[in-house]
Amino acid sequence: GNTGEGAESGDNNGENIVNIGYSGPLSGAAAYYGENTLNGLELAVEEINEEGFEVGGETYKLNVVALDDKYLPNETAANARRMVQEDDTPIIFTPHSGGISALQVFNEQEKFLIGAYSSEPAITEAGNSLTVRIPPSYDGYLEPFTKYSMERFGNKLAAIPPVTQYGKDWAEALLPHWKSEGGEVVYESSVDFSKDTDFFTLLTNALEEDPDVLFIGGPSEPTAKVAQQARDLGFEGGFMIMDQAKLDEMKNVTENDSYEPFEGAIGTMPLVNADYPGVPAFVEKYQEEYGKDPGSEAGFHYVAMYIFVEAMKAAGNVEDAEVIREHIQEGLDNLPEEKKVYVIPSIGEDGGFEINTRYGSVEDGEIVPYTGE
Amino acid sequence: MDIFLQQIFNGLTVGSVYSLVALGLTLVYGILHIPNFAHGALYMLGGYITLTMMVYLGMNYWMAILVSILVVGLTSVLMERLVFHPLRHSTPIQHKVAAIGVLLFLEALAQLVWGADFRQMPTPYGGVINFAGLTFTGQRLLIVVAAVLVMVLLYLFLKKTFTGATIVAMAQNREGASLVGVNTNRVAILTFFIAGTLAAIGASLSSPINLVFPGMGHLVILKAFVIIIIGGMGSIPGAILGGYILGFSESIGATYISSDYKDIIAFVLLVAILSIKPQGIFAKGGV
Amino acid sequence: MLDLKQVTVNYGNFSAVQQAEISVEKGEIVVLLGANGAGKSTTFQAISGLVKPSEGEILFKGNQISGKSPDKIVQMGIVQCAEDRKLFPQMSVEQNLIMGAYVHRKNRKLIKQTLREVYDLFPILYDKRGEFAGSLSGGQQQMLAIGRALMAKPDLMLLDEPSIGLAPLIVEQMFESIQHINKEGTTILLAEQNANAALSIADKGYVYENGRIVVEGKSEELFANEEVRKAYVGA
Amino acid sequence: MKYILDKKGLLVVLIALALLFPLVVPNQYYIHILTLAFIWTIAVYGLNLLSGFTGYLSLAHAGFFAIGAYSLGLLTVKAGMGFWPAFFLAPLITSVIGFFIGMAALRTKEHFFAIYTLCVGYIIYLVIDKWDSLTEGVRGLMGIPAPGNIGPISLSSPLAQYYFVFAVLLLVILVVYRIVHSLTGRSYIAIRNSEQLAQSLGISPIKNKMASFVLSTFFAGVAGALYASFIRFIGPEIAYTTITFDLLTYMIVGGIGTLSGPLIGTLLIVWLSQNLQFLQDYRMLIFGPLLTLLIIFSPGGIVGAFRNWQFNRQEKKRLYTASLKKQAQEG
Amino acid sequence: MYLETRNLTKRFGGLTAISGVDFGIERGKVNAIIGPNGAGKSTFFHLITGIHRPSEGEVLFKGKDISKLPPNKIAELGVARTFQTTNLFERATVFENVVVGHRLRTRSNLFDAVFRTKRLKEEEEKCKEKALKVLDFAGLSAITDRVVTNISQEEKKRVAFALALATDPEVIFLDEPTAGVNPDETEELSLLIEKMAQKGITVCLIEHKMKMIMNMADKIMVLNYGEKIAEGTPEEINNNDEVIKAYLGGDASA
Ligand SMILES: Nc1ncnc2c1ncn2[C@@H]1O[C@H](COP(=O)(O)OP(=O)(O)OP(=O)(O)O)[C@@H](O)[C@H]1O
Ligand SMILES: Nc1ncnc2c1ncn2[C@@H]1O[C@H](COP(=O)(O)OP(=O)(O)OP(=O)(O)O)[C@@H](O)[C@H]1O
Ligand SMILES: [Mg+2]
Ligand SMILES: [Mg+2]
Repeated sequence: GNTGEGAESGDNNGENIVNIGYSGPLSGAAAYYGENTLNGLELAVEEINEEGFEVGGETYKLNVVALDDKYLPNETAANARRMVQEDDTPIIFTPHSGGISALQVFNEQEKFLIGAYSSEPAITEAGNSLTVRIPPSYDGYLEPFTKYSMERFGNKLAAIPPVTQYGKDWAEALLPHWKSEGGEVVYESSVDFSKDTDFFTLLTNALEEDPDVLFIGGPSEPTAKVAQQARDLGFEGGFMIMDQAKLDEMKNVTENDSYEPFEGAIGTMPLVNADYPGVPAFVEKYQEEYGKDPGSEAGFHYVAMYIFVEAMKAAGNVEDAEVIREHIQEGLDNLPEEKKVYVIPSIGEDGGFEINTRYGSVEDGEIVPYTGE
Repeated sequence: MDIFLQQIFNGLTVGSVYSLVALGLTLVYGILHIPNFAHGALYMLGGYITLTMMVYLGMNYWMAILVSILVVGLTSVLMERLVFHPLRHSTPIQHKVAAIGVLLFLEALAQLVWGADFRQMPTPYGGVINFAGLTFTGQRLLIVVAAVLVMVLLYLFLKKTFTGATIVAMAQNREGASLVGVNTNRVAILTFFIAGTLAAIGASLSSPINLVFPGMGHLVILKAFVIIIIGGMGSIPGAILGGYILGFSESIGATYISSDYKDIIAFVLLVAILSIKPQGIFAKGGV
Repeated sequence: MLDLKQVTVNYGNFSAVQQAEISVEKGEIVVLLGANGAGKSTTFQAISGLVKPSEGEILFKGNQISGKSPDKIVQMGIVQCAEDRKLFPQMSVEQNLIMGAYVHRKNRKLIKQTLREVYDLFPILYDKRGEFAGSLSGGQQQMLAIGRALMAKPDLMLLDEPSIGLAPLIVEQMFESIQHINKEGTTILLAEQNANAALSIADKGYVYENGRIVVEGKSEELFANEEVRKAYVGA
Repeated sequence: MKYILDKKGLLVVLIALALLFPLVVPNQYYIHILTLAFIWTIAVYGLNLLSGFTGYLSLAHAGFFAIGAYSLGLLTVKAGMGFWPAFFLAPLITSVIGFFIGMAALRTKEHFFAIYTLCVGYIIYLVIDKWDSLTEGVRGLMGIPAPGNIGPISLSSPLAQYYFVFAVLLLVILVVYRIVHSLTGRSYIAIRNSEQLAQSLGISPIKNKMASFVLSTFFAGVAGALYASFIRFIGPEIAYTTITFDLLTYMIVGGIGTLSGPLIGTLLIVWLSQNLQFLQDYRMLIFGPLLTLLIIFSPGGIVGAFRNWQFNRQEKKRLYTASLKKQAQEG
Repeated sequence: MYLETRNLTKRFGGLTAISGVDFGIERGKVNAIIGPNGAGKSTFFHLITGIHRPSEGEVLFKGKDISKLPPNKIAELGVARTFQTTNLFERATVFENVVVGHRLRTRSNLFDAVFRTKRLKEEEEKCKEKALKVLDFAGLSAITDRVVTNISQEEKKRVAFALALATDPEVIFLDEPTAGVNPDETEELSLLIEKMAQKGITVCLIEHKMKMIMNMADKIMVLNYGEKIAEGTPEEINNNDEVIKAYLGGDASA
């Protein structure tokens, strides 16, 4: 365990280093997602390290130890063991629920915080005292999405979420809500982006039921394909887009780089268009560094890293996960305004960040904020 | 009725791509006597090369495909030279593992060069055609027509030319072929080249309706395995027919049974076929 | 026409042929005799380029051919008819024969004509021309293998135990065919265990023992040689 | 056949090393990795029994591994069964399913068998993935208990689990060793060599193949159950073909059809892939070619290469003594 | 009749490889089957030993129909065979190859293997003894520890015999036991075959080497195009016109 004399603050040319762990998919099918999360983390660390940060009179710098786990929980567990053992990491980020579950088996004994990027409810329901759930839960989306789509298009919904657990959770929450608001679910199936070569078959069946609104989601690019092919097949209604897909990224894979095919879609406000105070600076830096727009997973990891550092400062401790966890709320409170890529006022009882979500809809080829009125 | 016809067309589109990939796989089976597990990586590479040529070098679609054919064909040949040729005396199981190594390498390479994200391939044939209540897009029509054309050409080549016949002969007895004066190395190279070509064409045709990403080979390769079994390994007509059978069974199955279980349908179908006919439906017969 | 000089072939540590000296003149039938595993097939494989000799040289019409690839050697006019036949089992008899003429693939007329000659020599192949080679019986396959070799119009034909597993009547016919082919102008190098039959058609012979040539000479001399008679002719 | 493991001394040294390792190197990470590697090794022994000794290459092995893992997981989490009964039931359930699949699969041969089982493995994966109400689907199964206490001995610490898994591994090796060196094992090898010849010698191919198949799935089930209780979270991905390919790689690299191959191959590859972690995303860029090169230059795997070397040496010796004798006779 | 076939017929698709053959094998004798290539001799063996199922007709062994039994059951009844091509386990020693031959006379199973029961140990001992005995009988005592790859063709044939003998057969079917073996060695192998017969094992063989057959066989059947065209003693066969025409040709001593 890392109960030893803080090897993490080991002297390195007079510098104190805190190692931050990361285990995620860096190879294989989900590598893109893994890279995005890691990018956000690394960008924050780079900024923080320009000056270092002060805790208990000493200046510290951060070092990211990133290991590939190919999306496999057992690899996540092995990586975490390694990082705890060899790098004394007080925090380990992992962006998938399987890995998080595998870490929750021993993180309390081994005393490290899990920076959990997953909205799987079971992650927080497990009652693990050292898990911080970073992304918001999607509950907040249901109401405005439903309202907007029903008002603008009608009440027949065809649901084709992705087969991932996130997609299923979403669908399981959304469909009852849709019905309770007087809507009708005319078609329900799911799409597997890792196996389906073509979405025409699925869409042909879905559109046969003549829906007013399509519920779609998944990684942005294939989601965009689904939307576009629905248009090809003559669909004229609206889309509800699960928060994993970002309208701005979806736009990038359209024929002429426009929002036109997604007219009437409602989704999360793209990070680049959001009005949070930290966004412009972050987007600029991110583009400079990685040559593309950041997605929300990068933004969340970026802001989370800052919050953890603030929490360390507040706790006056860089190594004891329990103490750091106790000071997360202070970390949130102390977060400098210009770093607020998302505005997160509080951390809940269950260890999840509580966020004011923003929505955007496409109207006349433009993204406009939707406030629910 | 409409939906049925539309699904037939959808199945035809997907089936065409499946057939192209399965054909390459089945041809190489003749040389290696095992299905080449790295074939999916060639497909992926085909997508990326075409994309790169179009997006970064501004080539037109057809030129880009031509470059892609050359590059993937050569990669395929290189694979034969560097990996499978030295392994020609070893057992199938070793081929499989070596091919897995190649596959891991090519995927990592693609990720290094092009990044791990999804890419969109532009197409000059994006238009939508509505006809008799059915929806076609230019690209989909192109897939079907081009695939059929390529397959007919390949079939004629194998059937009617001496060089084509040597590919078939070598598949049956490598030493026998060299005893009649066939340069077996050259035929192996040619076969791998053709297989690479087919993969590149398949990927270039289908990418505009899907996306280009490092894992795209997985989408088709497992299905291609299913196809060449249904069609009888090494059988050319079998691979073509098998591709369409799978394409149709997927689109029709998704419509009338369940779209969530359509993958299971295909695999259960295969297992059922093999349980009844352990050698596959079209076993025997060669080309 | 063909000269082997000090040819040695190794399989790993094991030396299958050691310092073989063989010479075949144009128009001759030369026979290699020897027990199983004596090294006859290995010698053939070395000539055909299927294995590489570790020492010595092989000259064909004065040109060095050892180290050349099998297809080059076929093009130069040496065709082997292998012990295990190496046919294309899923191709028809006729396709097998046509593949035999691979080196003449540009000359369709020649192929047609040679095909007719082969069918004349082995009428049974004509009857079975549409069937898969794999469905023929052992003897028919042997004929097909010889027929396929003839299709290349070789100057030198290597026949590795053509009588193996064949019925007596067929063996007799086979040797007659070989003589016939020879008369048509093809030089023949033959490996046989059936020394009696082989020597009766051969001009000259070499006897192998454990990879070495122990006796060589004219057929009559070998017939007369007590040792050889006892060991291989079995009379 | 001189297998490396025949040498009792070497075996004892290896066991001693494994037992002492955690005491000498008290590193949680190494212990974790080794425990996992031992679990894979058990599965590879199962695969090797069927593929290496009986000659039927199964590509459904990850599927059976997953069935073992899910059996334990579902019995404990959903049926509320205690750890130990579930632990003994899981491999049994796996082999019963294996039995029925084997009946159909073993009608095919060679590639057909390989691809048939590949598809079976894929179907198992899809079933686990889609059957939400039972398996929790893509969410995965959480809250699997660690091994229960054996009397006063607690098995919940990583160290205890290391020893527990190691003990099971030793048992598996012993069982495989005994099978391979028995008349039953000889029958398997005879079938691998030539099924037709074996059958004409009165060996029933179907019975032996079935036994070998079922046993192979049994070991996969044991490994799966151990995995579930060690990682304590399972998702459908453990049934996926990539895991089968991993197992296959371990077996081939070690040496197919040898007794020590699975252990050597698994340890080596696990070690290698951990050591390439510093390359992050480009790990496979090195690992892939390494794997391919290894196969090209040592097709029989590590043990195969060693045996070839040994075989050649003995053969040289034999030839040498033979020629000496000959000379002596002649001289 | 000890072992007989009645109206035995085998069709492969359109081809009738064996058609309506009635043949009886006499106990303790050397029976031979000859015939041109492709006459159906090997197929005939495959039918008797269960590798193929007859399309029609039956095979009676000691009065019992065995034509529907699988090869392993037939082997248990005491019917052994060799194949036209010898397929031994090349990387194992001669002894290891032969030891499995007696497996069918043992009962030990997986349970015995795992727990090393007394039964297993006894039976292993029994198999080893049997192997040594048949190897000795086949004249291979000197090379029991050699790896099969390194032994000569003739020795391989002997190993194949030994393997068949290890099953404790009453009757043994040999498919071209001396193909590809030189005359000297052929003679030695025929001595071995005669030795088997003297030991009381009924022998049935396919051969093309007429001299050997004529010397050895007590009874010969001639197949041609799947049909039995003659049956009788060597002299009878030698003088049968049809046989000479179909098979032997002018010089029968080739
Ligand atoms: N590929 C090989 N690897 C190793 N040894 C080989 C190989 N091929 C042949 N040998 C060995 O070389 C020796 C000579 O074999 P070869 O086939 O040349 O004999 P042969 O005279 O043709 O015998 P046969 O009458 O059986 O055809 C034999 O001992 C054989 O086992
Ligand atoms: N499995 C099979 N499928 C189709 N035809 C077969 C099969 N086995 C044998 N045949 C055919 O049956 C006929 C008899 O073959 P068989 O092998 O019994 O002949 P044989 O008398 O043993 O000949 P040889 O002396 O050449 O070995 C041949 O025409 C052969 O092509
Ligand atoms: Mg030979
Ligand atoms: Mg035969």
